[in-house]
Amino acid sequence: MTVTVTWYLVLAAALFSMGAAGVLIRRNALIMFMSIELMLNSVNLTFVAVSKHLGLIEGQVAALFVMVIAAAEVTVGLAIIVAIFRFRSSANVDELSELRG
Amino acid sequence: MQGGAWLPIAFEVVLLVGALAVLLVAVVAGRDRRFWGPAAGLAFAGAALAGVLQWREVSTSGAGLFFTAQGVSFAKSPMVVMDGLSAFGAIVLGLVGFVGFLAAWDLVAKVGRRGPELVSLLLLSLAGLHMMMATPNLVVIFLGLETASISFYVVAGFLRRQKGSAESSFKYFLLGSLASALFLYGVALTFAATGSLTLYGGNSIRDFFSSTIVTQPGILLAGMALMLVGIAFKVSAAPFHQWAPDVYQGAPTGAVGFMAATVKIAGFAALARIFGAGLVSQVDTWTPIVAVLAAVSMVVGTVLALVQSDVKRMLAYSGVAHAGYILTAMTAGVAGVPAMWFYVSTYAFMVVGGFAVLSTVSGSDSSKVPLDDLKGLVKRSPEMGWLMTFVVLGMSGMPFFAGFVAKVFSFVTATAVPAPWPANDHGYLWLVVLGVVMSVVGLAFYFRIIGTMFSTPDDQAELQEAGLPVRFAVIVSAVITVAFGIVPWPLIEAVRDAFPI
Amino acid sequence: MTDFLWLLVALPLAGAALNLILGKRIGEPRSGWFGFGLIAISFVIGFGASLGFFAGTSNPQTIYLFSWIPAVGADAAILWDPLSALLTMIVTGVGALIHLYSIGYMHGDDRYPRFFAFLNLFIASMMILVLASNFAVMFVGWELVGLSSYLLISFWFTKPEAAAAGKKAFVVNRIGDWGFLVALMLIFMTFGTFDFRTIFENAPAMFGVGAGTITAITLLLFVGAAGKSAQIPLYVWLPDAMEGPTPVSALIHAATMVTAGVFMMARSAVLFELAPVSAGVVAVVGTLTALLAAVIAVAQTDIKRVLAYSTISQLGYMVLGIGVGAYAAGVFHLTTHAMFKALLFLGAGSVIHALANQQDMRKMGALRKAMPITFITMAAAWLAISGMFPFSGFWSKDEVLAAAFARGGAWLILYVIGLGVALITAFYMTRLFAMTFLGSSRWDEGVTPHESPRTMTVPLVVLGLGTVFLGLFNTPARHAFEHFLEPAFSGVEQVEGLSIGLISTLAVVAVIVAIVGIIIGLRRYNTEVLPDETGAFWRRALAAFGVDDLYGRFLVAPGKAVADWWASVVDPKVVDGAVHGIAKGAIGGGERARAVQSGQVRWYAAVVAIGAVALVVFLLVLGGGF
Amino acid sequence: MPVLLLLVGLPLVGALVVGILPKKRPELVFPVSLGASTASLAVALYVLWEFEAGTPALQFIEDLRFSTILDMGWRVGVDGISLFMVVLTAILFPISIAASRSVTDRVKTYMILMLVLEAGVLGVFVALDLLLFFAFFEIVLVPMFMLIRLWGSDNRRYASMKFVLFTAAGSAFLLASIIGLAVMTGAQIGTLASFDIRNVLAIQLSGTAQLLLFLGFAIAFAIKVPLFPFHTWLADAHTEAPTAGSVILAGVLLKMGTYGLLRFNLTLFPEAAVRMAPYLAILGVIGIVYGAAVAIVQPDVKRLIAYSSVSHMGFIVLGMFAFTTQSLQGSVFQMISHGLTTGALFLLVGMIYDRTHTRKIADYGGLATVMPVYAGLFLFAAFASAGLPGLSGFVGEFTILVGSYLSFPVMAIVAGSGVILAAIYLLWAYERVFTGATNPKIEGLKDLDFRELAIMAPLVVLIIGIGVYPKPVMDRVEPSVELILDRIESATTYQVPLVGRSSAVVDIEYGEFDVHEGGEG
Repeated sequence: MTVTVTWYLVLAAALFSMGAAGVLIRRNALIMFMSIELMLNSVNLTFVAVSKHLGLIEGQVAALFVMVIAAAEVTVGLAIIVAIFRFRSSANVDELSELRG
Repeated sequence: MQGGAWLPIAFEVVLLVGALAVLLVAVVAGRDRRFWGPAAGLAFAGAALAGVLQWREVSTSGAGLFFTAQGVSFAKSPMVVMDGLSAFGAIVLGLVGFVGFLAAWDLVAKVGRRGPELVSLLLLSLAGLHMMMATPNLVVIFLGLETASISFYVVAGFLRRQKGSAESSFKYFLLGSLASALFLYGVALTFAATGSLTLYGGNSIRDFFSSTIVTQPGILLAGMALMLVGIAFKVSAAPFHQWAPDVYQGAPTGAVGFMAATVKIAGFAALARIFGAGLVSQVDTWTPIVAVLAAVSMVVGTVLALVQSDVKRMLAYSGVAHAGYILTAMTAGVAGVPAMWFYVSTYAFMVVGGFAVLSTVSGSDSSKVPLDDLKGLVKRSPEMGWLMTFVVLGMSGMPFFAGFVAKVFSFVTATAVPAPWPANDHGYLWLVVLGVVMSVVGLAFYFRIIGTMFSTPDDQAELQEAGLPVRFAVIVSAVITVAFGIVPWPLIEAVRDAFPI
Repeated sequence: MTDFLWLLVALPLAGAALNLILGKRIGEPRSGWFGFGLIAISFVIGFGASLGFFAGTSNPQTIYLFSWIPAVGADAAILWDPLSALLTMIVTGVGALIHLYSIGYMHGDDRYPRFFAFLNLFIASMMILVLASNFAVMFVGWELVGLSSYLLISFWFTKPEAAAAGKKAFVVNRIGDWGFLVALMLIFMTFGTFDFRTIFENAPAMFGVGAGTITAITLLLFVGAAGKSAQIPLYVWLPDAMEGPTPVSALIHAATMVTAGVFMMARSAVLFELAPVSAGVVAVVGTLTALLAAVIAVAQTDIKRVLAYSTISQLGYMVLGIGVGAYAAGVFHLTTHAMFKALLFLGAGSVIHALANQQDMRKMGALRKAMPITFITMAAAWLAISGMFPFSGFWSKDEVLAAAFARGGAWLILYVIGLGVALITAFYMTRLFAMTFLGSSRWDEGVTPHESPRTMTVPLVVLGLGTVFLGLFNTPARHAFEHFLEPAFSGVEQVEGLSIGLISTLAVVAVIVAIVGIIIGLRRYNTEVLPDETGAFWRRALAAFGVDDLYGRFLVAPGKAVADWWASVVDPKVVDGAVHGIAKGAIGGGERARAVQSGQVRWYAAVVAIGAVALVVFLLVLGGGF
Repeated sequence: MPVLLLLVGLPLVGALVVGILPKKRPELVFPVSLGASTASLAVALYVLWEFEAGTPALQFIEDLRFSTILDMGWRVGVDGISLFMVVLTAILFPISIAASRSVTDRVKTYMILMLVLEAGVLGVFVALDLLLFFAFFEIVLVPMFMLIRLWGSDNRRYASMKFVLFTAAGSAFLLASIIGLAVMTGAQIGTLASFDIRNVLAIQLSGTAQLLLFLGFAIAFAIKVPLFPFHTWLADAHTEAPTAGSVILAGVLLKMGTYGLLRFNLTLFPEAAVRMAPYLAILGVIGIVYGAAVAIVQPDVKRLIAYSSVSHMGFIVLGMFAFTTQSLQGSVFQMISHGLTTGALFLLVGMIYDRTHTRKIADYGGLATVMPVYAGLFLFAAFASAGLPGLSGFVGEFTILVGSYLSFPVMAIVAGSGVILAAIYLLWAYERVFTGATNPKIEGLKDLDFRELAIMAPLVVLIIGIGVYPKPVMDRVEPSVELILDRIESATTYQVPLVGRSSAVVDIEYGEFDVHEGGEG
């Protein structure tokens, strides 16, 4: 049994879905955030797999870019989360619903 | 490299230099806005000027693709494109950015020492936004998108002590990241299906379609759909709009105009770039979806705006509806680009102007602006009241205001090209009918705003005079709203050439 | 003289305008004299222009003034023929007298100049009606006399009854006008013009006798005439119109305006000739009106209401004349009636004036001595309307009845009824006369009757002379009047004349009938104590058999109920209900959608995800990805 | 000289000048506004004077094409129909402005709105470009909305919003239709869209397309007219609007609807117009009877007049779709006449409202004793409105009825009953307000002053003038109307009824005639 590119793609899709599900299901801001990171990484997996399969370098470069961006996002994201939840006992996002309607 | 070769990236360079300069000046000369403010203004103006130069270059010498880093195989694909779309976008972004910056001037004063940071974030975001429309490479588009988005997450939460601002920021960040991830996955899937990340140039997606007959389009279609989701989210098209009202309401009023306006410009330009130009061969597949998004946006935006009591939310929902009208133009495929440009470029000024007025009424650092704040505005400050009236009339699509021509242009475009689904020669006529009906329903809340502004104020006190830059921003917005309503043809002729190659 | 005919309209109109605008400055007696003078001049002009017809030397002519509504070919133009000449003389002649009378009668009224302005306006309107050379312009006059009538009936508008009466007159007239209007539409469709001459010249060639179109036109014209000339079923406004000042009643509601219907039908004689069915309807309605009004008149106690019903009844005669094809006779009765009825009203006015505005005949009596001139002139009028030989009423009424008789067959029924009406007429007029001038005095305390001033008695005398002698112009022996009118009825077959012997017999019968009526009346009312008149018949007749109530209950009330229902249910609930429903739907939808916007970021994310999935699926379906 | 640009532009210039007048000189606002609108009137009169009668051609054409993609531009001109609409508008505005002396609150804003409104309405009547027409048609909403919203009476919020939403709902269909039409036209001449009415006239439309577009246009105009059952906005808007607002609403704004029907529905879609004519005519007739009947039972004078407008406008629509030269001329004439008479009535109601601040009929009684001149003028206006011959209302209604009968006899007969109902509601209202004993509440009111009389004078003169001598109007309207009928006849199989063309009206001879020879015909 050879591991074809399809496997990678399916795995990535599964990871992506798991990440998305995490965002939807979890209440903790940090974990939601991590789920998003998971989604980004699953995309990276796709990039790299496809890149390898097609013998192109673009995908791998793209993955690098994505990693950088994810890092930036983490920085800012964590800062925001900290700013919000500094004065709160929990990191439950459901409590953040003052703006609505 | 020769001097002229910088031109394709001049816009970004100017802004980046400007951002650095602001921070440097603040460090060197002091954090008072008088010192670094001019530098920021200069950067915005310079960016607009860069756009003008690009435009001139494009119209005399023609558009072109540009390869930057050379030597690696990666560089077979172009990274920068300078064409009508990007040049016109640069002008609009530069001007809107400049006006938006002026509108935020009072906010800058409020945040005190942190002013330079705020402004440099704005400068950076603008650079990112232009990257989205000035590249044929999907990853670079994502890069630009994230550059802008991350800046905006921070701007939205800039007043971190305010509960609204913080919540707004968090929501924007979380949902924005989700949408970005979706977009990125779309890019990846497209890459998987076509083997290319470039829209055109050598070995591009366009080439792929011209040389290959796609038999199993599943992955490609999913990729397209996800990219569309990402962009729809950014331009706040329903059903991906839900962040917009919350974010706009929570974010500091002085900066909302900038955020809301510029992101729409870039979002629609990117849509034109990716779908209009890149995926032009798939046009029959994606226009129906765009039509559905347009329809849902118009209805949801309008109906929800009807029942709002907060002006910021009202304008946010109205923005959703406007996204629908603009998407209506894009249902014509790449032929919709001129109408899209006309709409976006005029609407952007209305948004900036509208929020600028709100910031003078309720304070540039306010997060909620109940409708009652506008009560008797015309009496309390005739200048702001009348200008806001013009802006709101412009948004409502009243004739002799730019919004009207924009709508007509958009609707005309949508009916001028035969539609694939449901297949007929009259384009998306149903969408146009829905559009005009929704425009009427929308009048209910636009006129409610106007009626409130003209009613007798509870508070007889004159409104505190806003700062000159803010007033200037409002005046410019209103003048553009009126001018392109009465004399729309220069802009119409200009947007004809604002095509992607 | 015919070059100045336009002055017949212009002069009174100018008088009206001046009195209306500058009346206050002109002042009390002068504005009256001014109005009177203009009408007198008009009379002179009209008389002068008629001389040619008297002499039989002039032909009828049409005089173009200006183009009015070119789209329907309606020009302002004058048709000057003996018929219009006759009416011109009646209107300006009687009009002038009544202006003169009013100078005294209206003395002391706050709005004295305005009264004369309205009277002048009326004369002008009437002249438009009479002189019109086409149906459209005639309709203008037709409506304008309605306006003047409205203004004059409700002249004392502070009395609610007067105001209501004016409105009622106008509205009921408008119902008739509706018929007239429809007739006009049909006329235009049929002939492509409104011009009398063109129509009357072409109609006989275009249509045979009994043609449906012409029948329809004439019936509709009759509806109009029934409104203006107070025929069944539209007569109800006339008794109420007595709320107006008495000179108004005399001029408008006795002598002139109410005869407009008769005039109009006489003018359209050519058409009625072509429509025997319509003529029959006209004759029957006229007869029945004459009968009904006469019966009601018997029981009235208000002197003016007696005269009002009497007018309706006499109009019935005229209409009968038209119906039986005796157009000249109808017009002749119109002429004599104008004299004696105006006289009766003015006399009554004189009495009312003398008794300090008392109109109830039960409180009159024995005025013979106090008001000799009024008494004598009234006596002439009484005998004339009763049909006594040789007063004018005798000749003209006889002509109409004789014409009905001459048609023979079923028409004899009409003749018999007409004769019966003559009997009743003689009776109730005697009743009126006796209750007023004879018997014992039943005046209110403190009232001392006196003869009226000169301005009021002079008209009485002039009209009295007319009442006595006018009939002699048209005896069966010498039909001077009919010859005079002949050019106006060219193309119309007049009823064959009867032999002198038969006519004499009919005349004798008529006179006997009149005498019987007078004797019964005198025996019953020339007494010290009035007979008891409280029986069922008297009560019902006094209430005019409740026709007004019937109209109110079966026409006005349901109509108002429908309008109310429309205004209070259909408009706000149905029409606006739908609108509000849509608005509520939109806002309700918005409110519901607001709930979706819960503020929960996880929910938003879910929506984004669901949307993304939906989009992917949609695109896959569209693009054939499955 | 661009006369029509001047015509439309002068009020705008006036509005600008008013806008920049110094706050310290409030006394200048009124004369400047009046001056601007009077200047526009002068231009309108110049146009009337220079207008060449006897031709259906458009005159004073200005044609500036601005854009090649969207073929739109400043394309204006007048023909016999729009000419009088322009003049009517230009007359009513100075009068309304003069009648607004009692406005004390925010006079400057008020006058600016009035002048903008004037420019908008004038623009509607001169526009020859569909988009330009629509633009003016729609922009009128804004100042009118504000006039009602700001200077209206108690229920003004509801009324103003209802006005906007009703009319805008109509214009939604109009805009959709215009866009559809413009795109189809554009496809023929090779641009994205063309709004030039001359290009639009040249294209061929399929039956279905005609019908749909016709309906789109018709709904918009029917709401504006307003045709039953779209009339409910009118009662509220008229009632709540300030005096000048009511005058303009009834006087000229409603005419935009009927003008639109005439200018676009009949001209652009003759086939559909012929097909739909009976239905629209029926709606017109229903409006006549319904409006009049509802007017009878209104307890409020302004509402009463508002409903009477529904009735009168029904006549216009009936005449319009009867397709005879008489009915069409009558319709145009009635538009003018209704503007004058209803304008006069609203002005008069406004004058008494200024004194008593009530519009309830029940609050009055015996007013004629207190204010005789006022009563006289009111009665005059009422009779003019009720179609009394010799005044303008009659000419219009009569011509409409006579002309409509040729096509729709039954409807014309039913419509004729409107004259009875008109007499009832007006005279009954007059009776309750003016006659009887004087209500103590209104004793001691001052009769009209010189200014008020001066405001009424031109209307009175015009009502009598064109009632007695309508020929100058008719002569100018006729060719344009005939052209419409020519178009309908050439585009469809429809034939105008026999005497429904002016050429078929019999010529009349005048003079002496010898009865003894000619009598038997």
